[in-house]
Amino acid sequence: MAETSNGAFEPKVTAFVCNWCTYTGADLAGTSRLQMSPNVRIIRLPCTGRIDPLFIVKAFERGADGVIVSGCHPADCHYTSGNYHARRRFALFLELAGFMGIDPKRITFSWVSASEGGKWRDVVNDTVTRVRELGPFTAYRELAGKP
Amino acid sequence: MARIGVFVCHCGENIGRTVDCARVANELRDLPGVAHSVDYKYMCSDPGQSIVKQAIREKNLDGVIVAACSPHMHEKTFRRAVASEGLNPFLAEMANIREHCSWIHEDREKATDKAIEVCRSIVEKVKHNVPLETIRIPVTKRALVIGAGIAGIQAALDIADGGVEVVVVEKDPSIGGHMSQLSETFPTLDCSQCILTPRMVELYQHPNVKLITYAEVEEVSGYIGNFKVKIRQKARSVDADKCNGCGACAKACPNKKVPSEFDTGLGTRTAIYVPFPQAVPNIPVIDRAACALFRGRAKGLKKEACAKCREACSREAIDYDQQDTFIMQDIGAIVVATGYQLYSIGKDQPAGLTGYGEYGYGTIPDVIDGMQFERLASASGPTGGRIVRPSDGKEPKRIVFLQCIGSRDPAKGIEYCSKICCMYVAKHTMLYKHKVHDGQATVFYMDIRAAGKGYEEFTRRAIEEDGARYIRGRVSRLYRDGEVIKVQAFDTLSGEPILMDADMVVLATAMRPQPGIQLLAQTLSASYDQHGFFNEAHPKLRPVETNTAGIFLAGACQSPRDIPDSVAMASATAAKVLGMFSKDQLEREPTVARVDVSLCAGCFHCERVCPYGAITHLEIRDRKGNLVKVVADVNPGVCQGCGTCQATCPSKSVELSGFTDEQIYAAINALVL
Amino acid sequence: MRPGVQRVMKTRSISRENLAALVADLVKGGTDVVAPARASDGKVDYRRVAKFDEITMNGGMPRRSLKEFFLPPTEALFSWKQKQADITLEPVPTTFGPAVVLGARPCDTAGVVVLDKVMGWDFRDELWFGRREATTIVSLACSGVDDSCFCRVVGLSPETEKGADLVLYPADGGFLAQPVTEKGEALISAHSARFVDAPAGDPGKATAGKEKKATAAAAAPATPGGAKSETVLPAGAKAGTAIPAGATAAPASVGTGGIGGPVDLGSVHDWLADHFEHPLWEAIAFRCHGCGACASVCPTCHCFDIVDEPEGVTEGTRRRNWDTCQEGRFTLHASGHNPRAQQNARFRQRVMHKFYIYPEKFGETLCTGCGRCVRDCPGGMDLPEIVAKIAALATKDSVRS
Amino acid sequence: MQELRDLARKLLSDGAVGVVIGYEEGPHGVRPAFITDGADADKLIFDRRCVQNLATYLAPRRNHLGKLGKKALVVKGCDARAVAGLIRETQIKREDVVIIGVRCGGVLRSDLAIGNGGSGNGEGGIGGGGAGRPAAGAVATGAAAVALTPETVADRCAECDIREPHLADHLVGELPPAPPVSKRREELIAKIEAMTPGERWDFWQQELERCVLCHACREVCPMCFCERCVADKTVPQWLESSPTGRANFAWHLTRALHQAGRCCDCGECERACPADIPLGLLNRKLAQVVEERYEFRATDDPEIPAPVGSYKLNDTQEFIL
Amino acid sequence: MRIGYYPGCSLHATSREFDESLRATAVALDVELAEIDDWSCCGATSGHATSHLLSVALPARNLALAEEQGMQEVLAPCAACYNRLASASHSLREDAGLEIKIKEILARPFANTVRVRNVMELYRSLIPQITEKSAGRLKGMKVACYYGCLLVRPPGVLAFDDAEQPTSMDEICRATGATSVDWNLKVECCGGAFSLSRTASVIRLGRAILEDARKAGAEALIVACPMCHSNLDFRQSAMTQSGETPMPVLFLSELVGMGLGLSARDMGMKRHFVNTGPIEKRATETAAQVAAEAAAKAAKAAETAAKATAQAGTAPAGKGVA
Repeated sequence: MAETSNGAFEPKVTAFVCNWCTYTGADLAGTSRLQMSPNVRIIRLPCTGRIDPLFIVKAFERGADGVIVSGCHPADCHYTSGNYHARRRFALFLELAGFMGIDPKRITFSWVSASEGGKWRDVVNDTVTRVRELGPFTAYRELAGKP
Repeated sequence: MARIGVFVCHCGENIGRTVDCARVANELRDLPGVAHSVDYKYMCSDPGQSIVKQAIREKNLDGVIVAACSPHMHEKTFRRAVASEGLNPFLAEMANIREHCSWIHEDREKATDKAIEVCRSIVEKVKHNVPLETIRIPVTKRALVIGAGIAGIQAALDIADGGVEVVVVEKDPSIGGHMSQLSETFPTLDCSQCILTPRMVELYQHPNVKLITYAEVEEVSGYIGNFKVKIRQKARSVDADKCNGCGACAKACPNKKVPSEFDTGLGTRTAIYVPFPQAVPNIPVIDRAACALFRGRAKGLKKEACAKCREACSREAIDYDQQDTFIMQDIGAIVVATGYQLYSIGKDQPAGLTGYGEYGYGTIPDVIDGMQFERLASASGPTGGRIVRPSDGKEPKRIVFLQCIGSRDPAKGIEYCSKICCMYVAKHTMLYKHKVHDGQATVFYMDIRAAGKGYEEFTRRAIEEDGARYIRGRVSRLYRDGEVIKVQAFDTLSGEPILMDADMVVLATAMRPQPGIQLLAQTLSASYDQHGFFNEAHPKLRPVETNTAGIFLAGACQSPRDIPDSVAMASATAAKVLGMFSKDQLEREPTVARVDVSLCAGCFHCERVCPYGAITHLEIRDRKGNLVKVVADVNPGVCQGCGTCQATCPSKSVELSGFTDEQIYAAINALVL
Repeated sequence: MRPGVQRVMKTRSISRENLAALVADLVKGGTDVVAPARASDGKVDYRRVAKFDEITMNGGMPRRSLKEFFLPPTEALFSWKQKQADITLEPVPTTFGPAVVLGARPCDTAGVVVLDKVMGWDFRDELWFGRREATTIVSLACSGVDDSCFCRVVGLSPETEKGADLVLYPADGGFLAQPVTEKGEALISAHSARFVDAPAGDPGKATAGKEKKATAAAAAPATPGGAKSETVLPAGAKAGTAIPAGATAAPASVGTGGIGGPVDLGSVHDWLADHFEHPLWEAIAFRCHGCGACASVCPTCHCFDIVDEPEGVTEGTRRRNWDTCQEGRFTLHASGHNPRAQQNARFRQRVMHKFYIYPEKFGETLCTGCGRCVRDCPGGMDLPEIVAKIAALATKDSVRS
Repeated sequence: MQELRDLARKLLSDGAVGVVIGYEEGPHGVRPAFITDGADADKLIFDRRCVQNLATYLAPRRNHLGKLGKKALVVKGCDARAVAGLIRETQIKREDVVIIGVRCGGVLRSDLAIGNGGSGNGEGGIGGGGAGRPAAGAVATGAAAVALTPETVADRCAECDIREPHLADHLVGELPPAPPVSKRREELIAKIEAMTPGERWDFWQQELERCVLCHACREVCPMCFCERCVADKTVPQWLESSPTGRANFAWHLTRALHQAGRCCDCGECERACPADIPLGLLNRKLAQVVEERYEFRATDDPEIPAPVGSYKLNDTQEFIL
Repeated sequence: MRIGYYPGCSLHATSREFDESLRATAVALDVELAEIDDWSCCGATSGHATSHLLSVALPARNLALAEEQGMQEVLAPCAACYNRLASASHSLREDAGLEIKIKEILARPFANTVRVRNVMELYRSLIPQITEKSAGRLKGMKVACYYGCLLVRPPGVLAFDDAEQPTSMDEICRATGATSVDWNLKVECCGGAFSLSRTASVIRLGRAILEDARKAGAEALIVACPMCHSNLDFRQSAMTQSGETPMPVLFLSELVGMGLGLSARDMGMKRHFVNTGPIEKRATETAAQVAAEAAAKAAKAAETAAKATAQAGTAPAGKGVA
């Protein structure tokens, strides 16, 4: 979480994206000068298959209010099947995290292809808006001090 | 402590307009491990690169981050620059503050804050970067081509002409494949055998080609550049070295009623046979299932039930006791060119396919498929090129062609378009008209797909010059009414039901993958689609490669292909193979996974998720040689660096170089607060 | 802390109502009150309470021992901040606000005093003693819990006052209160209105039974300056404490852990000294999972691990966390070598430390017989059974020699 | 029971195995038995108190059991799923263990089945068993007599579909009637699912605050077989080792996630937990998800592939934008 | 054997003879038909054309009733009923969302456990009994088995027989001794649905069917669908040109009944429009011939046996030829 000078809540969102589709899609959003919320920080991985639920946990531990995970659409994976494995992994993660009390609205999973700069902007803006409505994830941050 | 250099680029105004580059450089300077931090107008320019190089020299940097555009743009540029100073290029990374920051934000303060945070994240990652060395793999410069139809022949000849040894394995007694069965070819109507047989002979005689017919690939191990291939040479029962191809054996064979595969059952052959007169090699083989001697042996007869062929052979080439043998070959690259089989409308179908009960499940003798028509029309065919009905030998005056049989119909199990049928049906109507001048050909079609050079013109000719009657509609039923075949259909253009009489019906049945192809794919660790066709690595950009490095695809094993397509693919694979063989060692990006064998518990989840089959099993033994455990190991020649293994590994005992857990952890850790 | 010389202090009594009022007084006065109370899942833990109603007096054995109030499962030692090469350390406070533990099990209070030895030996653990000094421990004499209890096996008893500043004994309508230390006496005098002097009794017949039971309720409301009588503890009372008149002792069968009674800890100690290698150790731990659940519930296991937990890039905290010798990584060297590579060696260490090494070094057995390790072991390991087995081996050896 | 003892005796005297791992009467209740001598085979028992999953003794890290020689293992249907899991994940070879399957009619809740059911339970006083719990002494010796009712039966028996472990080399006993079904766990899961995210968070924080990261849940788990658990990985340290609320949350999330499609639902983690954290709820929740989404149920067939590590093209993805 | 019975509207109205003959054969074959209590429309008429949900809900109600009444299997003789019930059951199995909706609509417990059967499935399972009890009574009678469209399609849903080349009815007919002829239009559409709206088309389609059957030498057309029957029986005069012999159209149950020797009256065959007198007569003839042949065979056997005994000289007393 960060607060601007006027004290309004500014969500921090960490994004884990694959190199081939979503990162490139985000590049395209840049070259297309699509304006979007500056609250998202991207970490580039080769493939969604490389993205571990531990990354998401760590991001929350470090104070993220929201997380985005994004990669190639089904059938588009640069490595054929990394995104299919990721899909199962994140389905399980989301169900469990939700069961344990993390609001699923704080986590966005999306398929954004290299040509979908516009979709990437929407994913970013929607996630930031959603997380802004939920407020800062103080519950998680407070865990650090307990006991 | 690390000595990282940070170089912030303004990219002219592109970054500098929105991001306060000087502030970025200043704030980064306070970070532990940052030894140098500057900003500059154009980092990628020569003077910009010089700034980086000079700093590496003077400040003794052990890591570099360039905060500029997307790594897709200039990562290679800066890694080259870094390497020129003797620093390992993989110690340099880029922070994307242009596409992902300055271009998409307007608020200068927020954009600058974001740029600082992104840079800090990359700095922390780079602290954990380690020097990586390009992986070099030795290459065995010998190619294997599986299948010797037109695609395999073309691939093998192109590779052999490039000066490289080629081993060609063909499962049938002769090379030539389906093309050797065809009469004429579209869109030129040139004689198939006339263009094919010279290529067959050329292959046979090529000094760089080792041709192994009547053989199958049994096992493949190893990886790109270093495959070990085990080939089963099936027993011909004829000593190929002694045989001179005189044909006396076949003449002597008493069993002359074996349906000929080459003639699609319309003609016969003997039990010892060469498939067709122009076969290469011209060495007969005994069909043990049809041979009296072997049938006798199978029943347990001690005495030889027949030995007529051996008696007839002046070269003593017949060897009834010949066994299957195995040939081992070291291979660097493999071209798969196994071709296709035709869909059969019969009742016995693999799972998912249904057959055509409405066309009598193949029990109506004068309902034939396209390949049978080819044999009837072929001058070397069983009828000498006369088109007649198989039932009574009469010339059909009313012939009906049905397109899309087995294809483009999910209800029948195949959604895909078989691609070549529109063209060969048009060809068939022309061949028919040229031979039966007073006959009428009628074609039932769904669409006419004649995309290809000269293809549309060709179908127009069939309709306009040779009078083929094209009716758009599916045939719902074929049944016998005395000597005629009733064709019950619906004309979807006029909206009228049709019931017409035909003397003969030809079904344009779909191309399907060869039987047993899945097994071969598994042997090769290559993937295949739901229909059993081999999968290409990328449908657009890597159409002749598989996901398994070093294995390439030519022809109809990948999807339905006509001859020009197959030949083009074959030459493309040859270019790939020759390109690969042009170097003594293969070079690969070092971003591959590595297993910490001391921690691996051997659950092999990594193996299950690896798209490339790069995970192998490694036995760990103690000093006395006792097996301690079996763990996973990554073959760096095969790994493509997706990292799915690492995310899957429950204990994180496998690490993807360049994206290790430490690097990602550091990158996340540096973000947010 | 228990002074070397046993003081004779006056027994008082306190009604339940007054005890409740005492708790309210303490909380109101800013003293933390820790007592057995029910957790969200209904089980009993030592917890910080706000009022007497929350307390489950004599409600069975709390899930974990008292040690975590002096040695928490995790505690910060200091934190740091870094800017370039400059590192600033920020210490943690070592003084603590006052606290009273109420209704502690005698086996748990004994554990605390056993641990004082190791905590104050070569290096005085400021955090431990900071909390110790700020805390007054009021124990409740035990009438027994179950057949896993084995305090008598290790030479203690359900009434042991070891480690307590003040011991409560159940009595009709309330409790007899026997101060043991100055701290205990100080607690009474600070809240003297809540206590009355206990009626006189015959200490020699203290264990006789119900007819002698004092009626604390009858003594209430407290009448300061009421009848005074001194309870003189019999001379020579050592580990097995003499209990005040009017209190009931637990039957002799309580606290014998299913093995019938005390063992000769001296001969166990001596046998262990000579038998680091013995076939017993080969077979002892097949069923042990090495999970260390025993250590986390044990009142005397005190091993800890010190780790740095970074908070981002430039900050972090050094913490110490409970650890256990039962886990394989406890002794894993950086080289990959592990001197205790197998579970039997790890379990031997547990027995050795409790019954040989610690007694050798500090003169105290590192076990108070609370029985939690027996109750909570998923593998069915049974410490009293094993101690008895060793005692039997020791006897056999001494007979042979 | 005699059948079991005779079989164990025969296996030992024939030299077919070096040890039979089963159940025996311990001083404080039923516990795992390691019978190495045929003469001791009569110590073996099996009844509804035998809740422990002995498959955990097969994991390769139980290196000190190696000297006992080849193992024979007494398994219930639920335990057989763990054996199958270990085979599926190449931790053991099928031929390395002799499986003695016992036909099972359900087991008791572990707090009723074994000894004193853990500390923190009692009401005080000798033999004064607490509510819903027989007297301590009685538990140790007489729990076999505690009838199986929906209140006393173990949660996992509600999901039991392997009352006869077909993986077994030898099957002993008669098939008892099916156990009564406890709905406790499913109802609790449904109750949690009906909560808001905030309420769920609070529910779990109340439970997890007791955790001291002792990792007993991991050590007893037959399917936690990693040589080095990710929680013990220090470079980097994804999972902090200090038992703060943050580390506890991360650990329990990760542990359950690593068990998805792998957990055999034997309940050992929950039983071993000295803080009585209801870990079974997390495991069961994921088992429900895996079954709903990927049609996989923990099974005693080692040939059926695990759902994690495989995929289908049409896997559900309603949660992905 | 007991099986649930869903007669549907046709078997209570236009095709009563189907119901009567089916019940008569059931008695003869020892099958108890338990009619579903309170059954309602299967939705085959306008139902499935107007609302998909309704087209599933209507059959689901009947299946739920059957389930409630303890039935594992339900016989739906009418091809349309069969098609609806089986399709609905299939859709519910495949579509969990639909299942939830339907359960809501039904407001009664429903587990979709009942298997829907048609007459072919029933008789096919009874072929041994039919063979035994008919003793080849219809030997020599040539019949054409006409399946129509609804019984065997769509193939994925109604998978009891091949959709294009079905054989189950032929097997049943052969069990009575009759010969089922090989002909082409077994599964052609008779136009039943358009019987009233496009009569001309129906007559063209029906005529083609009758003609092909006749050409194959059939003496009767066998059907298992009330619509096919009413179409081909009621409209046959319009489908037949002068000089052509009318083709009796029999329900499969009627043929089986004739094979079992049941009377035409008991099976309600008098309701047919095409006179069934000749085929009944034909059945009597074949039965007589079969009986005669059997008698002759038995006589011969007895003679041989007698000879044998005579030769042995130990003729048993009191054992004559019946």
